[in-house]
This record gives sequence, structure tokens and C-alpha cells, in this order.
Amino acid sequence: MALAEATEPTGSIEAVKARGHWAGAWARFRANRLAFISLIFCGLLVITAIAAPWIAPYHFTETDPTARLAPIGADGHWLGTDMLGRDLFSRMIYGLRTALFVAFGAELASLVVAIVIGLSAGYIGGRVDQGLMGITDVMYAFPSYLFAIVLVTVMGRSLWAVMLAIGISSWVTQARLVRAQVLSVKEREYIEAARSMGASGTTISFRYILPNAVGPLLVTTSFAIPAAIGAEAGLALLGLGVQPPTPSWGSMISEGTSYILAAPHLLLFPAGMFALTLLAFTWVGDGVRDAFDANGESR
Amino acid sequence: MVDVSDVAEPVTTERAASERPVIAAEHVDKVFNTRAGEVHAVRDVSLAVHSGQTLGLVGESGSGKSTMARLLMGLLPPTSGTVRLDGLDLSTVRGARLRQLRSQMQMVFQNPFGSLLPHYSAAANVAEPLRLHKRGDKAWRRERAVELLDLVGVNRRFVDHYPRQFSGGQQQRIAIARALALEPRLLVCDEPTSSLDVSIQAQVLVLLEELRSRLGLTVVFISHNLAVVERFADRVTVMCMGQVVESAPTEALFGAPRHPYTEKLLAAILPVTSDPLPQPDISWRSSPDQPSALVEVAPGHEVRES
Amino acid sequence: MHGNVRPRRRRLGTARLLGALFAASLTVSACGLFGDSNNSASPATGGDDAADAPADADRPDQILRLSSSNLPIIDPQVVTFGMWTAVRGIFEGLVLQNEDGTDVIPGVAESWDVSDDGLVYTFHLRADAGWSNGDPVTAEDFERTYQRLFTPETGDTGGGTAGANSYQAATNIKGAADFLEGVTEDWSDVGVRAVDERTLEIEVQSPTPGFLMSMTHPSMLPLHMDTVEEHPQDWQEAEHVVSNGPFMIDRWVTNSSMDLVPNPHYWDLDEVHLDRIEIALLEGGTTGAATVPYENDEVDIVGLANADIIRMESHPELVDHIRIAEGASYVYLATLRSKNPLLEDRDIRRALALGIDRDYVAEVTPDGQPGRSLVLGTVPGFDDSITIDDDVEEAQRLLAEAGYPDGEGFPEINLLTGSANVDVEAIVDSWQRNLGISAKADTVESGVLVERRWAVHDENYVGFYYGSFAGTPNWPTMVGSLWSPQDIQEFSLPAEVWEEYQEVQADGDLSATERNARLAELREDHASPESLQLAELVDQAMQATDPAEQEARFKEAARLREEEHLIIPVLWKDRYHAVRPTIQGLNLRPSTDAYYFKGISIAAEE
Amino acid sequence: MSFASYMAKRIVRMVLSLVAVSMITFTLLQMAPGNFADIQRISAGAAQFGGAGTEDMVHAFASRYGDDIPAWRQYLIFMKGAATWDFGPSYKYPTRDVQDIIAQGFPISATIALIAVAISLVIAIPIGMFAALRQNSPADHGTMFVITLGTALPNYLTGVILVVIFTLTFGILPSSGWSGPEHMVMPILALVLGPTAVLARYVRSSMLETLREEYVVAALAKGGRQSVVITRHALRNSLIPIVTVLGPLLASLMTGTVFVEALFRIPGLGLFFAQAAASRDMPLLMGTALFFALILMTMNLIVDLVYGYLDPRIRAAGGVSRWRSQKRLSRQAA
Amino acid sequence: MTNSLLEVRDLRTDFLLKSGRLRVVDGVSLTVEPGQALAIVGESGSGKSITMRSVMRVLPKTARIAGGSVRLDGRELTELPERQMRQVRGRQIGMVFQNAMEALNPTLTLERQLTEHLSWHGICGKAEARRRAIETLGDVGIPEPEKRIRTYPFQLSGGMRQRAMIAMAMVARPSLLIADEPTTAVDVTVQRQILDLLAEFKARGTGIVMITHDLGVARYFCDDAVVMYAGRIVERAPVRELLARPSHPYSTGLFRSTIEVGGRDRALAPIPGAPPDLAQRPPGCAFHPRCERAESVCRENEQMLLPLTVNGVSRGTSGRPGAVREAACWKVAAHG
Repeated sequence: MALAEATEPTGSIEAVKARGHWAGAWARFRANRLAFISLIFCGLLVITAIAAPWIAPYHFTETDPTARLAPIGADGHWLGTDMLGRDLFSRMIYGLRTALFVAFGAELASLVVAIVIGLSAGYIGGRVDQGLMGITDVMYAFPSYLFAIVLVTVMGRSLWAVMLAIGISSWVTQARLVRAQVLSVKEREYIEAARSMGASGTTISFRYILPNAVGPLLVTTSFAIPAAIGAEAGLALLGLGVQPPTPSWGSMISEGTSYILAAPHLLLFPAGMFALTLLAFTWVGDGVRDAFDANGESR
Repeated sequence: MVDVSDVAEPVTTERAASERPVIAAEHVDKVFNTRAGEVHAVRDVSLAVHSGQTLGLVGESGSGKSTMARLLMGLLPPTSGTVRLDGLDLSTVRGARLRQLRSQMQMVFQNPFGSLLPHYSAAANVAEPLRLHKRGDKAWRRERAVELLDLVGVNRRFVDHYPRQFSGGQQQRIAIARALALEPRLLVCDEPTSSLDVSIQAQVLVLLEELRSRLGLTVVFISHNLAVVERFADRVTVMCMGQVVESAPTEALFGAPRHPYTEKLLAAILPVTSDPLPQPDISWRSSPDQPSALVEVAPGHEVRES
Repeated sequence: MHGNVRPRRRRLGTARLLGALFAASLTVSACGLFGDSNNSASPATGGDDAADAPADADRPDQILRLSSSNLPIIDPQVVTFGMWTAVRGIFEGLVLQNEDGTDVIPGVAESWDVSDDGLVYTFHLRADAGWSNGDPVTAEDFERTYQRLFTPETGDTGGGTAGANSYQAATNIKGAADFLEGVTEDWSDVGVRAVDERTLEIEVQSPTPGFLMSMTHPSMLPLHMDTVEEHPQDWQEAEHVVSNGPFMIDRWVTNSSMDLVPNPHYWDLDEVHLDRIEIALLEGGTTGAATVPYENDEVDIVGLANADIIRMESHPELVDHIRIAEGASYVYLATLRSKNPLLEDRDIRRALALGIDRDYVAEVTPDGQPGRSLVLGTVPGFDDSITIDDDVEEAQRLLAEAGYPDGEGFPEINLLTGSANVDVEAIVDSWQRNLGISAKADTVESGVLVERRWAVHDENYVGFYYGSFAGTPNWPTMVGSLWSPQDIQEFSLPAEVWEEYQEVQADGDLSATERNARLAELREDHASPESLQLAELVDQAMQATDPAEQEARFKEAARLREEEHLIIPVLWKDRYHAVRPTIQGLNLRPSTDAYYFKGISIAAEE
Repeated sequence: MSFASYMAKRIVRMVLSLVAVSMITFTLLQMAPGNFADIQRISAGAAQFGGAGTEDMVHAFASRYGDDIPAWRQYLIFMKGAATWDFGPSYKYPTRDVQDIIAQGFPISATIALIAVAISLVIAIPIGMFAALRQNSPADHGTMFVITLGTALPNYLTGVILVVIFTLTFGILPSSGWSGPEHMVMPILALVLGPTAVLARYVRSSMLETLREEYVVAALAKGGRQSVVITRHALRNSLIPIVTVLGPLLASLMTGTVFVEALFRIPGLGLFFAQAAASRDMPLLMGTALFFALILMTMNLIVDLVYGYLDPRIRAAGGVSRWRSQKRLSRQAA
Repeated sequence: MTNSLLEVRDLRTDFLLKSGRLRVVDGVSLTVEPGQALAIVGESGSGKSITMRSVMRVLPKTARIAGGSVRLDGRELTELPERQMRQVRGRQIGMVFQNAMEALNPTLTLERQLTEHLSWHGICGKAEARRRAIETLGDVGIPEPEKRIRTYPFQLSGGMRQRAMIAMAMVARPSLLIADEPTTAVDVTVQRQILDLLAEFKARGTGIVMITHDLGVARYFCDDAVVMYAGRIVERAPVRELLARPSHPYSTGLFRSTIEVGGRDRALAPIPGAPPDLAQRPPGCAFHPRCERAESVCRENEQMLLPLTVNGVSRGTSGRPGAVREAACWKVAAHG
């Protein structure tokens, strides 16, 4: 009948495979060479961090009294050693492990909190919104590192405490973002359409709103990861990071800074690696943003 | 002149009157509280649509017609007055029961892309209401979705594509398929064609006409386009600034408009094959603050005094 | 919103907004951002001096640039870094240390007499000693100052005097402890008396060797009490402070800088060569290398830490700038109390003490030497008889005897510390290597450290806390005061008694006398016999009038204490400084970080 | 909603938030292990004294708050003073009142922050515009690549690099201290990079968004020179949302330069705050925390007002809707 | 022969995409005389707006004019240096956009927006510009123009905004006005007012190009029409003749898709399918996949725009001089 014939799709659709939101973003991301290379690099970092015990030639506390402050290229310590003769390369790898563990853990935690709070504030609205946003207002006005300091001191300088401390200082922004996203997605016609189909609030929140608010959230999260890596180092710099001798890039940089004239490689490598990691993650974040930006709103 | 030949189940006015309307609004008011103050979007609107009938709701932007659609769908609670679906006051039901009722009334929106879930494929979009109302299992729902898409003319090959990948007309077909998935009795179409290109607009209208007659749907059709409404509706209600100014069988309204605003609307039409009507020499301005009554000037033809 | 027409007005363009921001920031920076708004002699106006002394064309500017840890206050009676700056030359006590810090030389007191029984010291103050406001320095000034020192909770003085007045134990001044503890409130019970304007009499509890040396401690410096009483809050601020040292505060910007200029009323101006001392007050959040500002010619004297020492020692020229004050402090490990009685066993403690590879620890610590006793090697008369040597075999044997052969089954030993130090890591490392036990550094924030040092830890936490300690290198201080017999007794208490002990200490309902009695009783009943014996030995030493006998008694006590191994010595630390070669007349003394500003001059570069 | 009632509402909310901040800070401080006196002794090298005998010190420092009174009363005493801008003396700086310390430290932090942000703006706006106008060109990619270095490098690392360059290599700038304008150079430089990167990205994306607006095409269609259209129509409108980042940015720099202050040993307020937290200096910590919160909230208020002032739509609406800016902010994750 | 006001010949515009050049305007020729209105009719994506933006040379960054000629009063615009082209824009050609809310700068007052180009072009001083702006606002039917000139666009109602935008386009009294769907975004009752307003300018001799997809608007307002499909003109005719007897199948389809009051009896015969993606332009006649009458020749070869003839006699150019009827269709050319 006429109907069927009338509905032959346009040319473009035949050429393109069924491609959702995510596939499109992924394709755009992949087309971004810098971001893609960075992602591979970050992937390698993650693998290195996970496999640290197998990759690192020494344990991070293992000392070599015969090779203290060994320079670059020393026997068995190709990045040299520190004052105690601990292998710099191994410590950097374990430092990476600390940094990534803290950063991913913190962001995961803050994401969960942000989603719960932002979603309820945005979707339920009204008093719930006012209340929750009041809380985030206060948290926002709160110098976040006070929280970090106290958490770390109350809980001890464990990985978990540092993670929590960093997570707590970043959930507020995320929650506000989720809320803003929810508010904007909520106004979209498909949410009204969903209600008219008889969808419940939970279904709407989690099945319809959340997946569509996830793009920007992913973008901020991908920027929050390097920020968290930086924050971990920052806390360590203030002497509040992960407890030594567990290596942290922050404490290595801090220590390296004092050896800046005596043994520059102690600063050079951790700082260089740190910067490189931050850059790679930031570039990934950039790529993610561009990938979702192009998706953007359909105007 | 009602073209009854296409309609599967011809409905006469008398018969319709004797039945209980499928959807009825009684003295409905809607006030929004905004930053800028109260906005009285809908004022004392009453209307009823009987089974198999199509009501055209016409008005310019800000006339309250879209708000009315949402009131009828129970998406917004009225500030006062009642909306009844099959005689059941929608304001008395809430939660799961209300969601249940929704299966009987569905809506087609103006912006087809905006109304489809962007992260669901065409088939998933169509199957979603079935899933929500727990109809069948997953495989069955998909099969049904594909059938429905077939019905509205979306090729099976593309059921797994995402809304973004379809053209506007196709998207609107998907939206229609979704609205039909639950086999509703009432379909509320809010400007379903106004965002589409001319040729596509006609396609969608033809589709809607055909589906209406084939499925015996009761339809509330909202549009600012008088020509579309004339073609599609059995009865037309003209709204202006939240009020009904005239309500009449289509033929009567277009043949002998009684309200100056209706005249003004008709005069504004720029026809393709004839010259437009001369601008009526009236400067009627609505003044909703001075209440005036709707008067029945002919059987089924009501006009607000002005 | 139609018709909501506002009157047209000019709006700030973004550019103008920026301009405003800039202007604002410049205005702010112009008015005293660097704290020199009301000061006449900022570095830029150093020309004043040049104008005064045009003849000294060859003489380099006598401006000494220093950096210091931040000085919140300089009240010498409150334990802060400020007290050490005060003693360098802002205030001057009755006596000063001699060049190598082994004896005293006259300060405000030009001479002194000691009674035959060694109990009464009579100081004769010089007539020309003057406060910076022109007032003469009198014996009454000292008496009033010491009364403040020994008065508990002198809150108004800008902080309590606690901490510093703990030092009075070393001075052993009669009645001071009682007065401080509130046993007596009668000042006349305390052995400090201004006989006349220029004669001060101090009576000690018992013959006190090293009394004079202990009078060089900052807490014994005099204050201008009229000023202190007039400005209880602000007397230390630059505009109020009155001092009697060779230098006085000219300018003091909190957390930023302190400038000193000569005190025109100082009695020995001939020995005051510097025109100005500029101290940069640096609060370090991170450890910056001290050598950076030094090599960049920002400071003239700077203390050196590990990395800095390595840097300077490896530099062909800078190596000559290093000046070392030997044996300035020692690093120790103090036993933590734990529900786990492991460390209440002296043999275990001994094993751990002997198992430390002190040579290795010293090696990773450039300013450290192996520390084998709690008495510094710089103490006159020190000999090896009191040292505890590293002995890995003995340590292993002891461990095996205690049921932990090769360290098997030995609980993990924690080293509680407030900062990440290489020496801590090296100790951990040497234990692991020598004894096969597991150990770890527990680096905590200082707030946690202060709570956990004294706490009784649970079953699975045993170990030591890490500390370092500086004191006057003489026997009374090293044996009688720093890790006093009472301290050792307290450390030897079993964990549950220690808990009770702390409860008594914290019991606010008890009077001071009652509390002390209860505490003494607990010590008597529960402290180790050796520690009680130690108290007797120290008492005997203090009473001894013959110096040789006294030294012998102290040595005996020290050995007894060291063999308890409750406090384990690890390192003796020297204090390294980088000093510009042009600086003359600087004497680094081993104790109390002291060098005096007096006598320093700056020579022309060669 | 009238402006006056809007302001009144905002101020009430600010006060409530401040009270909440103070309560949380106080509670956290109560929970934190250690106390001022003990920590002070440790850091002053008086580690050997301790155990007993610390109470008198604590009591002395707490003289303002009285002995042995419950925490909530201490809080009330503090807040009573705080209400009249009198936080009392700091523990650590007993001769000085907290408000004086703030008055001394804040201008330093604020000056550095303001100058850094001003420089950032001066650099970022042309860069952002340049990149936006050459969107997707190598120049754009190159600029943004370099700019990313700025966002990625934390300012303390930048600071260290600056020390290596200016102090160690060229020896032209002092490495630390605070006694003259030469001490401001490196701290400011260290702080400039991050905000420049953030702002430049922001300007770029905002500019791109604005360039897509039809009124820009309309202005071109009126015969406007491209540069004129960009400066008069596009730049202005694309800079309006910049205000929304500028406020929090300034606030965070004014309060959060602690790393840079620590590295260069600048007596700014951030450093005081960090010290106060580390040493449990209750009045100083509470005072600075409240002050920071006040600064942040004031900045937000100013941003809202300036935003409304710059955008006539919002001005006319009477209230200030930040939703739009929020939305923009969320898209610009930086 | 005298010059037409606007004469576009064989205009071609490309988009430079990553995948290559994409021709979006392909050989468009059209002519506008003073006091005449030309309708460009077509669906979205047919290239109507890009055509006119090519004329103005205000194209998106990725678009380039690939060839052809645009003459305004005989002056070639495509080769004009940018400096001189700017003098043409706004001064000789005015432009009205679909949505005034977007085309007016929200943060500038009407005065700024109405007068700025007068000073850019050095037409007059500030005071004079203001006077003219007020006058033009009055011309377009905005009450109290002295007061309204100080307002911001968002403070006006939709209809008033549209008028203000027309005033902005007309304040420099250009001889050609390009109106890009000027009534699509306004209510029906306002539509006619706007058109009547534009008609006044037309009556004063302004040539108008009206881009629209609404045949009713074209019929009411315009004299001639061109129908565009996939970047090309498929039919050209005086509007009324086009609507009376559309000849290209696409034009016919558009006409049959148009629903009109009173046309309820007329069966709707929508064009099947959707306009093609230009990146995958069908070979031959771009319309052939949707054309009921398509034959093999249509699938393979493209027909050029040819005058419609009946037995060799030019058809349907009744009346006005210069009015032509052309269509680009094998079927039409072959069968007349």
C-alpha cells in the first residue's frame, strides 16, 4: 500500500548503521587523534597501576643501601634511587597506583552521591530540591580542604580516607550539574511523552532522565579524574596524603623539591610523569567533551 | 459536510450525544504560578469528545490549547473543574492507577524528535509503553513494535535505528506507532504536523486519517492551522486567551463563523487556489476578565458573547 | 514585560570592568601589602645609613639576612620558635654561653658569687645595662619576670608559660615547682629575690651543677614587665616591645618578616657590628630546598636539611660555607603503651634497641651520627661506658630466647611519627633486615601524633614513637631533666597502670598536692625497680658537691636508664648551617640552636 | 520580585549558610584528634615535655572561652563575637585577633588572585576569540593544545618549574618571601596559567556558541565589519557567561592559593588557614572558614548581580535566574 | 536591455566538508525587478536560504561560492572586495530573518541595532540615524517609536519584534530586501499584517526575495516564484500560474500536499519519501526516487531548466514582460 512506499527512509539512513547516542560519541571520540592516543596512554597507565607488583622491579619500601641517591641509569635502577636507595621507577609505579586508585575511587563515590542527590533534587523538586540545594550551597561555601583535612585526620591517612576526602570535595559540583541536567532533560518532550505513556517517577528518573544526563556528567567526571589526581598530590604536599612510605606522587614531588639541587631526578621524573598523566587524562576529558558537544542539543 | 465514507464506524451527532463522552472537561481552569506572577492559561473550558469523534482545538500561541491537551491527558491537574475519562474524574485517581489509565489515552507531540527517547531505538521506543504496562514478554513486545512500525510505514530494516537517524516525518511516524502501541481509545495530537515540511505534513495527516478510521480512534486534534483542522475534525473548538470563543461542528464553523475571532482567524488564511478573504473590519480584542457566557446559537454551535 | 523601560544609562563595558579590577588590585598593593607602610627603614631606604657613614666606603653594608621558621610570638617564656630568636640577641639574660657553649660568660650580670653550700647565687648586675627605651635593667626586672614565669596560667601574657617553665626543673630554683603547681601561693617561698636594684639573689633547692648554664635558657631572659603589664596582649608587637638585648625589634610583620636594629642602650655596643638584621619569616607548607634562597643570595645564614647538606657537600665552593654545630640534638624512639605487653619485656626492647643498624641510619641522615646513648657525645666527660652498641647477634639471640627465632611470629612494630623521615624508614629497614621482623612507619598528622603518643594502644599495635630532642649538653640536663627519672618511671608503668595514672593527671577535682601524691604513689608501686633506683642515683648526683663524683653518679644513672631501653637512642644530630664566608664572629653552639647576633660582622668579599 | 526583597532573601540565605558552615566547622574541629597546645609543643620542638601538664596551657589559650565549659557554649561565645566581627585572639598568634590576621592576610591573597585573574583575562579573551574564529584549524587545535597544559598542571608544579627557571637558572627572582613587588611575580605567574586555560576554553566555547547565533549573521548582513560584529555583538554576549565562572574562580583563588603561598612562603590567608587547621587553632580556623565562606557567597551574589546587570533580559525579569548559566557551566566542564 | 535589480546567474555554492565538497546551491539563476517580489519555494534543505546568503555573501564558515554571477543593479557582487561588499550589505540589500528573537541581539537596545549600520556605512550622523530609526519603527507600525527605540528586543511581543527586525532591515532604505521565511514564526493573524507591511515597501519600489515553504504566502505576496529542490531550481513561473498549473512533478506534489480551507474534498496526495540528503544525491533528476512519473531517463540524466513550450510556443508567460515559465523535467519537456 501507499503507506509503506511513502516511508522509504532517506538516503543517509541506508548508509549508516543503527547508531545510538553512545556509538556516535564514541566514533567522534575515536576520530580525535590526540584524545584517542591519550586514552590508550591512560589505559596503559591503568594497566600499569593494576599490575604494579609485577611490573615494578622492586617493592616500594625495598631499599638498596649500596645505591643510595643513585643517578639515572644506575645499575638495576634505571631512573635512579632516593636517599634510602629505593628504586625511583618502582616508587613511581606504585605512586601511580595510589593516584589512580584514589582518583577513580573518589570520583566514583562522588558520582554516586551526586547522582542520588542531584536526581532527587531535580526530579522531585519543590522542598526536596530546596533542602538538598541548601545543603550543597553550604558545602559549596565550605572550604573543601578543611573537610579533607579533618577526614584524613579522623580516619587516619589511609587510602580510603584520602579517597573520601577528595570525593567529598567534588560531589557538590557534580550534584549541581546532575540537578541542572535533570532540570533541563525534565523539560524535554520525551519526558512528558513518557509520563503520558504511564511511566512512574523512578522509571522516568533512572531510565529516561539519567541516561540522557550522563553525557555532561561523563564530561565533568573525565575532567574530575585528573583534578582528583592533582588533589591527591596536593593533600600529600600538605602532608595529608596517603601515609608514607606508600608512595604518592605528591609526597614524591614534595620530597623531590627539596632535592631539586642535590638530586634533580627525584623531582624530574615524578613531576614529569605526574604532569604527563594529568595531561593525558585531561585530553581524554577534552575528547569526551567534544564527542558529546557535537551530539549536543538537537536544534 | 462530514465525509463519513472513510470512517469505519459512522457516528451521528444524536448517537454521540446519547453516549457518555470518552473524554470530557467540565469548567476547567488552570493557573500557573510563575516568577512573573500568576498566568491564567485556561479559563472555564468545557468540552466533550464522544467515541470515534475527532475534536479540533484551534487557537494561536498562548491560547491555552496545549495546556488543555495536557489537562485532558491528566498530565497537569486542573486548578478547578474536572476532567473525566469515561466518566471517571482524573483528579480522583493517582499513582499507579492513573498510570494504568494512561494506557487508554495517548498523545502525539509537536516535536517528534523531542518526544522520542533519544537513547532508545525506534523499536524500543515503540515497545516502551508495552513494557511500562507489562504487556507480554520482551520478544512479543518487540514483535508488536515492529508490527506497529510497519503499520505506520517504517521499514522493518530500520527498526533498530535511533530517532536521530530518522527524518522528521519518520520520527513522527514512530511517535504515532508508540502512541498506538497500547491500543488507546483516545489520541491527543498536539500540533502533530506543524514542525514538518509541507510534503511530510501531508503524509503524516494521511496516515493519521487512515489510522483513525481503521482503528476507530477518538481524537483531540490541536492545531493552529485551520485548514488541517477543517480537514480532520468533526467538530472544532476555537480557543483564545484560555477561553473557548466558539465551538461548532466543522462545517458550521467554517461555513458560518459567528465569533469575530473565528472570523479573524479565517480571514488570516492565505489560500493557495483562491484569494484570501478580505480582512474583517473589526478590531475585536479578547477581554477574558469580563466574563461572558457561551451561547448556543444553533444545535451544537456555541459562541461566546462579545 | 512590555513597557518595562528603564532610563538609559551607561553600562560598564567588560573592558572597563577589567580596568577597575586592575586599578583596585594596584591600589591594594600600594597600601601596605608588604607591611611597610609606617616604617622608615625598609630596605629601599637603606641609604640613610650610608648617608650617616660616608667614610666607610669600603665597609660593606652591615645587614644580615636570615630566614627563620615563622614566629607567632617571641615571648621567651612560651615554647615557640620565638623564644630561640629572643635569646639570640633581642633579650639578654644574666649570663651568656661562651664561644663553644661549654660555659657561661657575663651577660647582664657582670659577676656573681656562689655561697659555699652551693645554694645561693648572687648576681651583680652591670650599671650600664639598659632597656631599649632607656630604662636601666634592674634586679627587680628579673624577679618580676621570673614571678611571671612561675605563675601558672599567665593567660594574659599572650599565652601560658607552660612548657618553658617545665624547664625550671633544670634550674632547680627553690620553691619554684611548688609555686608553679600551686602548692604555695606565697612568692616569698620562691628563691628569687632582688636585693637591691643591681643585686639578684637566687636560691636553689639543692646544689645544682649546671645551674649557670641553665640560666642561658630563653625562659630565664628578663622582660620589661611594665610594658608587659601595660599591654598584656600587645607587648610583643613592634610598636610596644621593649628589650634589653643588643638588638631590638624595628619592624615585625606577622608571618612575613622581622627586622632588628641595634639597641642604643645596650651596654656592649662595641661588640654590636650589624646595622640591621632582616629575618624573613617563612612558614613552610612544603619543604622547599633551603639552598635555593641561599644560593640565590637571599639569605646569609641558613640551616640545612638532608638534601641541602648533600647538595652543598657535593659543590666545590659551597662546601666551604658549611658550618656545623656538633651534637645539637638526638633522635630517639620512645616506647608506646599497648594492651599488648610485648614491649613491657625489657629483653624484647633490648633486642630492638640492639637491632638497629645505627651506622646505616646515620648514613642516610647526612647530619646524623650513630646515637648510642641519650647523653650527647658533646657532654664534657662523656665516654663509651654508657653507650649501647649495636649488636645484631645479641639481638637475634634475645628474640629467639623470647620465642621469636629469626623474628618469626613477632608482631609488627610500628614507628609512630609526625613526618615522613628517611631515618624512620631506615630504622624500619634495618629491623627488617637484621631481625627479620616486620615493621612499618606510621606517619600521622601532628594532631593524631599528640593524641597517640600517650594513648594505650590496642592488642595489635605495638611500637615506639619517634622524636628528637635538643638540650644543653651537660650531665644534669641530659640525665636529670631530659628523660628524667620520673619520665622513665612513667614509661615503665604497665599499660593499665598508665591508664589510671593518666586519669589521675586529668582529674580536675584533685588539688595539686593531692594529685602529685597520688601520682608518686602509683610510680612507687608500679614503676620498674631500675627506674626507681635511677631516681635515687640522680638525686645523689644532684646532691654531690664533688664534680668528679657527680659525673660518676650521672654516668651510672645514664647507663641504668639506657639499659632499660624504654627510650632508645638512634642518632645524634649535628646542626648544619650554610654561612656566607663574609660573615665574621659567628659562633655556633651545640645547644639550643644558639648563636648570638652580638659579635657578628660582615667583611668585604675577597 | 522586587530587587530589595530579592536581596533580603539572598542575605538571609547567606547568613543561614554561614551559620551552617560555622557549625560544621566547629563540629569537625571537635572531632579532630589532637589539640592546639600539644601540637604547638611538638612543632616547637618541645616534644619531650608532655603527657601531664598540658592542661594549663590549653586553659590559658581558652581563657576567652572559659574553663571546662561545654563545647556548645564555646561555640556560642565564638558566634557571639563573630556576629560583631570579633573572633577573638588566635591561639597560635595570641597577641593578635583573628580579624586582624584576616585583615593582614586576605589583601595579600586577594591581590595575587586579582592580578592573576586580570592577567588571565587579558590573555584568555584574545586567545579564546582567536581559537573560536579559527575553529578546527591547526591554529585552534594548537592553541587549545597548549592551553590544556595549563589546565592540567597544578599551580604548585608550575611554581616549582618557575623557581627552576627564574631562580635557579637565571637568578633574577627571589625564590621565597614577601617583602617587595619582585616577590609577587612568580606566585602570580604560577596562578595565571590555570585560570587562563579555564577562561580561554570558556571564551572559546562561549564565542563559538555566540557566533552561531543568528543575530551575528544579522549584523554581518547589515554590512558590519567582521571585527566590529565580533567585538560589538559576539564578544560582548559571549563574555556575559564568563562572569559566572569568574566569581567562583576569583573566590577560589583568593582562598585557595595555599599551595602557591606555601611554596613561595607568602603570608597569605590561605596559608594561615592551612596552619590553623593543622594546629587546631580554633578561633583562627573558624574565623577564616567563615570568612572564606562569606567571600565565596559574596562572590556568587556579585556574579548574579553583575550577570543580571550585563544581561538586560535577566535585569528586566527582576530576579536573577542562574539556570541558564548553570546549564552553560555544566556544558563547559573545566 | 536595462539591468534588473538583482540578477543571479548560474550561482553555485559548496560546503567544504571533511568528506569533500558538497554542492548545496547548484546553478541557480534568478532575477528580481524593483517593486517585484520573487518567491523561493521549497522544503527545508532545498538550498533556498543558502542561495540568498550567497547573494549577500554571508555564508557559514565552511561554505564557499564556487561560481556564477550575482549582479545588483548591474554591479557584479561575487568579485567585489569585502570592503565594498560590506557597503552593499545593509545599505543596498536588507535581510529579514525567520525568527526575530534570534536575529536581534538580546543585549542591545533597538536603537543600537537600528542605527549602528547607518554609521558603519557613513550614511548619516548619530542624531539623524536616531531620527530615521524612529521614523522607520513608525513605518512598520510600532506604536510610540520614540519610547520603543530604547527597549530591548525581549521586551516586545512576537509580532512587534518581527516588525522591529523589518525596520532594522529597511532603515537604510535598501533597494533589495531578502526575507527568509519572515512569517513562519508568527501567529496566523499577524502573518498577514507582516506581509501587508512588506507590501508597502514593495509598492515603494523595493525588490523583495521571499524565501518560504508556504505556497499561500507566495501566492498572496509574490509575483514570481522559483521552486527549489536539492539545491536546484526545478521550476520557475509567475506565482499564480505556478499554482494554477504546476508543471514539475515536485511542484505538483507540493501543491497537492498543501491543505487548504475548503479543500476538504480534495484528496491529499502527498509526495512520498523525504528530500534527499545532498551528500547522497540521487543520480539523474534528484527528484526521481519520489516521482511517480519517473522513467529510466530520469534516473540517469538530469534535465536542465527549459522554457515550457506547447508546440514550440512559449507557454504561460501571459501578461508581464520578463515573466518566464521554465521547468527542469524530462517528462514536462517531452510532453508539454
